[in-house]
Amino acid sequence: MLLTIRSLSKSFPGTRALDAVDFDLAAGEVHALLGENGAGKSTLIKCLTGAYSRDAGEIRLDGAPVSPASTSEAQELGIGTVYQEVNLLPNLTVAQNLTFGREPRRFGLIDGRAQADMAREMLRGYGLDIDVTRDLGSYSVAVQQVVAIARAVALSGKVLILDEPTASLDAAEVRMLFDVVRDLRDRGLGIVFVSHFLDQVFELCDRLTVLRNGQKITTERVADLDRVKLIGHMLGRELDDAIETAEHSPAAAQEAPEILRFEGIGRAGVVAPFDLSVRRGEVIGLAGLLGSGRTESAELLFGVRTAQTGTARDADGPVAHATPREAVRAGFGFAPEDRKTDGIVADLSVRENIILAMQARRGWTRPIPRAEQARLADEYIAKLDIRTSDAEKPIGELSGGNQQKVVLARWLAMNPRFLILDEPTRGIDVGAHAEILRLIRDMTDAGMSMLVISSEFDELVAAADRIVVLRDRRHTRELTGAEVATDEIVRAIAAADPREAAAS
Amino acid sequence: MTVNPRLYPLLATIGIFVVAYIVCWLQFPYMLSTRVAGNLLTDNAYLGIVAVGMTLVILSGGIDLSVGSVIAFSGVFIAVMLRDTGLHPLLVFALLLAVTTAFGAAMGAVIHGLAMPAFIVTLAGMFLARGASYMLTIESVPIAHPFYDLLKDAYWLMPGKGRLTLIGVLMLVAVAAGALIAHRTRFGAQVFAIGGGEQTARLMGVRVGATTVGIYAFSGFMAGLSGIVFSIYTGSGYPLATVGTELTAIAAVVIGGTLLTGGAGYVVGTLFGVLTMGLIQTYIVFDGTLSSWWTKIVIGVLLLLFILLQRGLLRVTALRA
Amino acid sequence: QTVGFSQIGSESGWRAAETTLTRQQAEERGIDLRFSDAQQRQENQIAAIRSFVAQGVDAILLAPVVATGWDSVLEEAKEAEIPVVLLDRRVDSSDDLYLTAVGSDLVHEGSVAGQWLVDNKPEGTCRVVELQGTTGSSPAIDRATGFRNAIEGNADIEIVRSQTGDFTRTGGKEVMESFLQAEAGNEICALYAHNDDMALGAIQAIKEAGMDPGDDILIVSIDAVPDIFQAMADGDANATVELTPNMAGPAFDALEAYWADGTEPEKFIQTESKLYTQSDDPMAEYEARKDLGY
Amino acid sequence: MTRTLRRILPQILTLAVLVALVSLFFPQFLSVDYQGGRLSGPVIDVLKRGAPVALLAVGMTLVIATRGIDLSVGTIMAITGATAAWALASGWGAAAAVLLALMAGLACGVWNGCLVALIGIQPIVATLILMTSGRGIAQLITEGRILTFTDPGFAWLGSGILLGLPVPVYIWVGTAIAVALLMRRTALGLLVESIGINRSASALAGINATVLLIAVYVASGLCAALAGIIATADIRGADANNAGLWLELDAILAVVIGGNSLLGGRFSVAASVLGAMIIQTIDTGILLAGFPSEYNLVIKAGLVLMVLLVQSPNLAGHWYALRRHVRRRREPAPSDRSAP
Ligand SMILES: Nc1ncnc2c1ncn2[C@@H]1O[C@H](COP(=O)(O)OP(=O)(O)OP(=O)(O)O)[C@@H](O)[C@H]1O
Ligand SMILES: Nc1ncnc2c1ncn2[C@@H]1O[C@H](COP(=O)(O)OP(=O)(O)OP(=O)(O)O)[C@@H](O)[C@H]1O
Ligand SMILES: [Mg+2]
Ligand SMILES: [Mg+2]
Repeated sequence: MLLTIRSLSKSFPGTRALDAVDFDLAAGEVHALLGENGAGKSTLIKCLTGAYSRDAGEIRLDGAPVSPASTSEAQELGIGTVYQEVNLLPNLTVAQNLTFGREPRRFGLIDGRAQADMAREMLRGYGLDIDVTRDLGSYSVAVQQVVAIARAVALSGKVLILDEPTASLDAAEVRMLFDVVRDLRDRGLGIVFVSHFLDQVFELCDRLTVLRNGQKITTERVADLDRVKLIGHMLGRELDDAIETAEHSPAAAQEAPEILRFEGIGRAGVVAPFDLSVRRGEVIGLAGLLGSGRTESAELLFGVRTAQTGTARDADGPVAHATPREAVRAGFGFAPEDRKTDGIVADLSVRENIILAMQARRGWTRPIPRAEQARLADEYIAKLDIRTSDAEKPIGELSGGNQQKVVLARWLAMNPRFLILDEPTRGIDVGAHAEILRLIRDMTDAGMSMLVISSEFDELVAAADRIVVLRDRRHTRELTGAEVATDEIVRAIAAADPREAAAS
Repeated sequence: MTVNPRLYPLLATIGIFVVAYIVCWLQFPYMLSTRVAGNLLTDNAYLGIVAVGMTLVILSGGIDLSVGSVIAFSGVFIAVMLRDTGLHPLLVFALLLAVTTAFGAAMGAVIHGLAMPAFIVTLAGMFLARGASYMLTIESVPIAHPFYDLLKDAYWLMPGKGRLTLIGVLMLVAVAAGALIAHRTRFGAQVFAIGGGEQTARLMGVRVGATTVGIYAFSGFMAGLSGIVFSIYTGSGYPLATVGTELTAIAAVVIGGTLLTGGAGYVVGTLFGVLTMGLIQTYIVFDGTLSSWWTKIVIGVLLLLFILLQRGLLRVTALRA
Repeated sequence: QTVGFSQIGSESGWRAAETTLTRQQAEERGIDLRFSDAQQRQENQIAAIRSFVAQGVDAILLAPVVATGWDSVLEEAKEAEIPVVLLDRRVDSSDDLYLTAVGSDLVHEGSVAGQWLVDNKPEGTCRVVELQGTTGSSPAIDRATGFRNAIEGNADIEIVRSQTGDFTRTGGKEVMESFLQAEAGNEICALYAHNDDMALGAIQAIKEAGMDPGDDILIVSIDAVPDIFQAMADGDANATVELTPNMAGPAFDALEAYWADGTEPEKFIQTESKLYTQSDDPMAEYEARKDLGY
Repeated sequence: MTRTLRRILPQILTLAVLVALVSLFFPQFLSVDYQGGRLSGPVIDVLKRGAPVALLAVGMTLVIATRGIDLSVGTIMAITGATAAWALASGWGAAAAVLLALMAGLACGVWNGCLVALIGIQPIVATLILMTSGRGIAQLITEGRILTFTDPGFAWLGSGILLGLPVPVYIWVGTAIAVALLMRRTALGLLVESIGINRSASALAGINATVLLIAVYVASGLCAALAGIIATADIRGADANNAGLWLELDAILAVVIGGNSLLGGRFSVAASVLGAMIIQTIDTGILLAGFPSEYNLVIKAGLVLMVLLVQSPNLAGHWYALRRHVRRRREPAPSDRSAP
């Protein structure tokens, strides 16, 4: 075995994140690490790389016990890692990020030119053609993710760990990443791969280990498992099959009355002017590649960015939505893509996060009575199955998926007529994924209209009545009725893009 | 060749400084003499040196309020040592730099080890250093040592009778050294990394504790060096000297285009920030009509003007991009 | 003629008055005064003098914030043949670097105050509390020294507490309050304050503690600002030593003589440190001073 | 109620320890006399002298809760004091003077708030501008002299006695209670904490972050105005040069000693004013103990560091880690021996 972990334990105040976990990684395999949100995957990885100090347990690399006290020691041992949340430093240049800690030096000083060359060399094979002397932060999330992977790959002499590397990549980039990973595997590296996309696991991995509530459940060969059994391991119960695969009947929503109509909404350099009509109880999907302007469209609708042109009206006349406050007043809601920076208020409790938007709308002079707050919080914790010890726990201590549910709860509590969800299931486990889809359906059945942005076309097809396709910051096509299907979306995007069409 | 957007704040700073100098020159033609230029360097030498240390601290997302007191302490320490012992000034300098560096390192250790905000730790450090200088002496102590006379009289007479003094040159050297350390060493890269986000920096392999200690030690060293320069400049040690210099240094760093939140900026920008502050001072002296209170108001207004101009300029370039 | 004036700052009413009087004097004599406020910083003063030299003024007035550290900049002025006159505080540079110094002798001020107490203290032992100026400033050091010199040899005068009041009224009041707590009020016989402002603050503290300043506790201080005369008229203060803010008058006299025919004045033009007590018609003194910009 | 108590317990304990410490050097520290209708004693002095810093700390707490900092409060004290004294000297009544001073404080707060919230200048720099230039404005009003007045009504605010206690005590205690109630009985506290923790998420949730930000700087300005009024009334004169000089640092210190994070978020006004009392106890203790003045700063720095160290949550963690480390050293890991 290349890497063996024996009875590793780690506790945080109030949580036992890892409970005597064993894990084996062979050279030349891709090993998936799976589990629900909060199962302890990231914690295991951080203990392994010295980012956290473990409470107990043993780690052996090539048979010798190792105990990296810091991530730099882990890097020296040949363990390269792409972490889940925080990856690289947006204020440094791409080259600086890539070469960090191994900068080429001349006379003791960093040689800028050699550094840039080295960075370009590292990026070769990833199909990125970018100026490595610019700030990393000026590039899109996808580019940043690829850079992080390139850095980790370069650092990994023996082990490469990828914690949800594909969450913000689109299909083409995922394919490229897989090629890189397979190549490394063939060169004898051990690779740990964390993902909530089970299809990717089945496609790429040789073996998998499932964690649940900090305990190791099983390690098996991927070939010996099927999807249902795997999900059973992860959740500890069978997933209601009906939910995961339920087909949606868009027919009803097509007849519903129009409640909102946006015309010519746009902003130069952001999104070209577009029209959007919203019917009662319908789910509109926004599909497109990374950087196609989906988030920007949502931000224009919710007033996060001010639209230069366009109007919005409902049955009663014009609707003001130039700022988030106005949008909220008009009955809109918006659960943003980056929940960490735009969604949660980390130090506030789950209860306070849930009532925040409602309180903002009531104004500061009319505080929501404490009993009412508690009632609301308990209601949504139960309704969305939010896993928290109690409503007073700071939301920052919840796992990612549960944070996402709290943000959803914040808006559901407002009962908006038009709710925008930007990547509502990013980084969310299969169980929660299914729950959120079910929730979307419940809410629309009750008459709420939604705009859902997602990079997973399957998910869009499952949820949406109608899909708007974007390309190059322009709304290009609308798919309705039977057109709402994965291959149709792919075709719509590709048709408009000759390069993509040629590739496929 | 397009300009890298990273450079915009720096270019804005330099541009504004040049424009301001031209405005001053139009009003007082004498401003363009080598005398004024030399004075600008000499008079702000101590500020420039301490601001280089402050730049690194701010780049890391911290702040160091103790530097003004440390400068005063340095002067008093040197003066008292030279008065009471027979040590050679160079030896005293070495001793002093060891003391101030250790002092800075200790503050860094407390900041990191106890996870206390730099603002508060260095505030306590400010009280402590000032208090320590009172305990050495409460009087101003003149420095009379032949070696000091040598240092004081070391200058190159530029054409036009301006003086390029040793301490002015020392400041430029300090800026150059600071720039190399910040932008061309691994330590500097780690400073930027911590400023960009401590958590991320740690995951990227930065030894945050050691680097934090190093950063404040560097600032302490620079404050000590600045104290030496200040003692050469004034030829004395005075426990009440340089009250509030930390705020001037912070302002200079910010005008120089470094973000107070850390992670972005240039040491060379700080030089221009310092020169800008010096230019404001010079302009007010040249004007010579402002009362005590109008002096304060005008300094504040000019400071605001610089910051607004800088922000405006950056916003315009951002829109263009 | 153009004269540059590097003033320390505007930390007190006395200094504001000095600035006002200097401006008035310059105006009366038709002198073009370049004024620079250094905001308590020696480095600003040095920079200002340099810049005066660079501008080529005809003379420089300097009210130095501290005694040390002026050698090189004074040398520069001397090389440029610009006479420098020091105002109100002295420097420890060699005296051929400046034309003359106008000012009072700070140690002497302290001893005038001390002598007054020696002459006027009540029978028996006298426990004195002292309000010091800003720690480390030369007036605080010298005025303390002078006072101690004067009371030396009087075994029954004892300084029981001394603390800094930073030359401010608030400081004087706060510190006096703690003195009254610590020394059980009625055992204090006299207060010596390094400036009138602190004395005025202390007077209020004494009144609020239910005692009678000027009778229960004798009060002697330095500066002779208008408000202390008011207090003397009310019987709240006993004595003050004058430090005239009109340093510029003698300075300009000396400069004009120098410009006219190169007359070298005395190296130290000492202003009078006059003692004022309640018997010196304080109300009239108050009226005479109240518009001088204190 | 018990939650509040638990929150401020460290500050109360610190204060108690400090009082014990001062009593060692000055045994009568806790004695209080009653004579002539007023209480007097070192403790009363602490309560009264602590008024300006306590008031500043109240406003500063709110500003810091939003992740800001207000360096200009000392200067605002000078401006408002000068304004009040000017009003009194020009024959306006005490009420008008107080009102005018509050208006001046409000204006300063709006100025700071706009620079921070609208123009987006970082708080330290934005308030540094008013800190330096504001004192000039104050001196402009007083023309550099100490502007004295005789209005007994106004002076009462600084040195009057009400039911045995100095009036400033009522002012700061009243302000602290009023602000604490305003924050906790309405939703303001939650909203302020929210924008302090995550401004962009709060704005997306529909909170008017800009107005709230301006409001906290206004609150800070108003608190500074009250402090300025007290300081001016106390000495019956406005000292534009020295009023509130460097008090902003004491106020920030008070907020931090009160256990509030400089990174914004959760705050407690009660803990901050206790912090102010801790600082004032140190100051008064130093005066009473009778050390020479050149030791003042060193003693203060030492005590402040001690207070902060004791309150540092990390210290407990370090003890724990150290103990564990030592224990691990003592017993070599069994796995080491079994290694091939
Ligand atoms: N720094 C921390 N402080 C306190 N609790 C933590 C911390 N980090 C993780 N936890 C807790 O430890 C448990 C495991 O978290 P971890 O991040 O390892 O989950 P995960 O399997 O990576 O989930 P996800 O799929 O959402 O990324 C969770 O209950 C989480 O709340
Ligand atoms: N080259 C770039 N320079 C600066 N900002 C960028 C750049 N590319 C993207 N961004 C910003 O990053 C954020 C995420 O953009 P992204 O490219 O992911 O667009 P998107 O269409 O919303 O796709 P998705 O929702 O799948 O992320 C947006 O706010 C966008 O403005
Ligand atoms: Mg994870
Ligand atoms: Mg997006």
